[in-house]
Amino acid sequence: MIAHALFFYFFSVIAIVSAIFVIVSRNTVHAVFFLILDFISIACLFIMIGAEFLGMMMLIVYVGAVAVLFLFVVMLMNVTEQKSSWFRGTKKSNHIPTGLIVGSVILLELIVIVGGWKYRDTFSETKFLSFDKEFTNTHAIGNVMYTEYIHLFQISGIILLLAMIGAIVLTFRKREGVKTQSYFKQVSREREDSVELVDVEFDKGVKFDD
Amino acid sequence: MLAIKFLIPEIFLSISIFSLLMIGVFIKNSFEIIYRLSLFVIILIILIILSGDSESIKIFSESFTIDRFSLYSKILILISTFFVLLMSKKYIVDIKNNKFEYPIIILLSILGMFIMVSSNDLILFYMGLELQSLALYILASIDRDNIKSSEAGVKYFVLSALSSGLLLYGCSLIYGFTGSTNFEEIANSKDFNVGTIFGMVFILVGLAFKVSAVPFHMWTPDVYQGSPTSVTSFFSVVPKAAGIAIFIKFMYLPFRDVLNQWQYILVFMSIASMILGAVAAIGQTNIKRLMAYSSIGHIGYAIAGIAAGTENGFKSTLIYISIYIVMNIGAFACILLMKRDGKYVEEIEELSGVSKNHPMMSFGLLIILFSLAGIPPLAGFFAKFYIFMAVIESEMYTLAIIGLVTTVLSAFYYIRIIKIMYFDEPKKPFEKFVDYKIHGPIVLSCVLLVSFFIYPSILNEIVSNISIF
Amino acid sequence: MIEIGLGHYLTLGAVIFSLGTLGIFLNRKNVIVILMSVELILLAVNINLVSFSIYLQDISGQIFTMLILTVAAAEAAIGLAIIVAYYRNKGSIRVEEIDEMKG
Amino acid sequence: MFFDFLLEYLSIAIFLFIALALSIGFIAVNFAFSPKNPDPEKLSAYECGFEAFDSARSEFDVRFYLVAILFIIFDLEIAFLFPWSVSLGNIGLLGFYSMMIFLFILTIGFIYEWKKGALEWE
Repeated sequence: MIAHALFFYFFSVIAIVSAIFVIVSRNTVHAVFFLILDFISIACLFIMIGAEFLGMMMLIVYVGAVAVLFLFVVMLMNVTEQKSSWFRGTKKSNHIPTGLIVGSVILLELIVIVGGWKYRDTFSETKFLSFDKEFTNTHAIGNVMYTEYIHLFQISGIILLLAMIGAIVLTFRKREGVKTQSYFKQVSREREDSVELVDVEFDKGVKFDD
Repeated sequence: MLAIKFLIPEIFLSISIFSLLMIGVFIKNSFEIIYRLSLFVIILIILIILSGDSESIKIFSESFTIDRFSLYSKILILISTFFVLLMSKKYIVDIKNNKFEYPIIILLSILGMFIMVSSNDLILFYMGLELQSLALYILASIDRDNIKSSEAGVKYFVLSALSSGLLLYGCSLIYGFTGSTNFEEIANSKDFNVGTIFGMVFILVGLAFKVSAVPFHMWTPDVYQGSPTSVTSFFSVVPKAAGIAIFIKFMYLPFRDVLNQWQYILVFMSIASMILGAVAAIGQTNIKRLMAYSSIGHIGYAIAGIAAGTENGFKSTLIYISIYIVMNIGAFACILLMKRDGKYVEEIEELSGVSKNHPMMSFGLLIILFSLAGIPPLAGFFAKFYIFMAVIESEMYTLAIIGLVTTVLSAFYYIRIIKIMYFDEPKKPFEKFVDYKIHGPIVLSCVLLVSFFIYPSILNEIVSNISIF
Repeated sequence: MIEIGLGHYLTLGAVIFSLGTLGIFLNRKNVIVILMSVELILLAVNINLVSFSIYLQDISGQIFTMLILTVAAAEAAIGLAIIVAYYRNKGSIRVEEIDEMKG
Repeated sequence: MFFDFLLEYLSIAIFLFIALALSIGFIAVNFAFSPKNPDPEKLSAYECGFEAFDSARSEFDVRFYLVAILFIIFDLEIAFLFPWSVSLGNIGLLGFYSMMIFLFILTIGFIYEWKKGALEWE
């Protein structure tokens, strides 16, 4: 019981504080870092309360992909509002970079969650939680996702397709006049269509490229 | 596996989207062929739906309904998409936006609307809504080299994503407090506590955003003005039809027992939309912006019908939205004719004296504007008439009176346009061209609007067979 | 305080939800932060759904969460694409400069 | 139980511990014993003798972004494959084909992206 309370407060306080920092931090890169921290905290909570698969998926999808996408776009537009990223200011007190703070908190969270795994079973003493030990969370999702909820699953595929189309329609530009090496063309060249034997008449020469 | 039989329209639509995408990407300069094929696909789906039987059935553990209500909404969506796509071709080509993805994205958005209007479950509803909205975000900013279009995209995206978030939060509360995502089961869970009411309010806010009802309308004028006109005409009809349909479904299915809770919210939204639509449109100079305020006002009337809370109420809303679609398609077809010196113009001033040079077009626009203003005996009058009947039936006299007053007020700015068209100094004529793809919808819309009073019972008959329960 | 139940998780969700909403309205800086606030709102929704799903012993809440994750990723992709397109035209993504249209 | 968990990963844990200790140790030793005489000239950027013209973080190409989007989508695909592979035994033929349709839809998108040339690095 106490273990559950401790874990809950630990992760949720970090989540709330980092959510505050997401909306107030002046530097967009820092905001993305805090967003990552927020997602990791909530993912840890999910893992502890028995939704392991979703917690992991949150790490994969949000931290692994969406946050990276955010960082890419921030870089693309150069909207960060400070000159040098790592060492700000000249005074020694300002030397602690945000990335380091976020990184250490994430490390701390991971230590807590790995170390605290053995207390997880005591969580189910609370009325709120009860895990089925034989039947993992991933199984439970897999058993219904592809049969009972097949329509939702396919629609999500179509949504992803739409996202691809949209991203290309809105941002992709074909560059004209760029000279590139095409391996395929290079390899499939035949002797017949590239070499020509010409009988050169005396004193006339050969004319190229007409 | 029996389910597939009932899903033929959706499956056919998805398969044709995939094939069109492949055809489009493998053939060079494929806009023309994809455009024609997608019109063809739309007609085919209309035929498929009409030839199928219209029994009510629920599939996928009761999460997907096929009934007269959803079929009617689908037909409405398809027909309006067909005409919008038909008339916007010249415009798309003229502004050099003839990417083959354009019709495909429109098809994807109507797939989302199909799912949305058929949904009987919060999860399915959300997926349909998102499929629709994601496609609409792309459409709003499809003219990506135009700063206005991309700005419209940003505004629409930010506000719409916020509203999806609010709606979703409401869905999560409803799911938690009733223990189910199914509409029927939500309706049957008798203990509607504070959590559920909160969830309902959040869902209402999200829905109001999507149909642009006051006080969640702020995106509408900017998005209408900024998007390419072809997209604006799509925005002003098709998502409105789908949005109103799902609005009705939410109010009459999961929340039918808490009528007293949502009725006043809806009355407020309706009154505010009608007033804003009438007042804010007066000072507008851009015709697309004016149409945005006009659509806000019309949505106010449509919501008034839902707010009545009776069977006649939602039926009058269905009639209203059908007639609204006819009027708006005609109006936007006229706007698509406003081309001078190779450029499309959008200011109302440009219409001055247009009756001298283009008597037919201005006569058509005259009929459509009169109908939008609700002047008898045009169809727009009947649409408002049914709404007021339903409202008075449920003894909401204040709403009816305010509706009448705003009708008179809003007639002012429609008539102002007519005055500009007929009595102001003529300007240089617009480019003259005859394109049945644009003139056809105008003529059709005018004929429907004028002749509606002869047989109003045809539409009434169709609508009266619809029931949600 | 010690006995952690559904209410605690819902409160956490509500706090993050309101922070996300606040972020959208307070933000005057750039549009990307608004997008991040939307992600915060979706995160709050996920917290709600997962805790309800565990409380009710009903898997459909978790399925919903998984689909929301998918949709959120697609939404982020499209939203950022729109922002990139806007940035190319305007050269800035400051919120107060999004004012090409007025009336 | 916790000890079992640790024993299983003992070798990796030791390896990780040594790696961490060594890397932190080297940095710490460096930090402790290196001479520190800060000077504004020493801290300023050296760029062919000029002051730095620009921020080091320059804008980069939009194609990175397109690749990232593709990455997200296939990331999600893999996330959906996990529960599918875990419970493939229970969900029968319908579950199998359901995933095939899903993969088919994403493959359509992939072909589209490929033919559009969005993956080419010119």
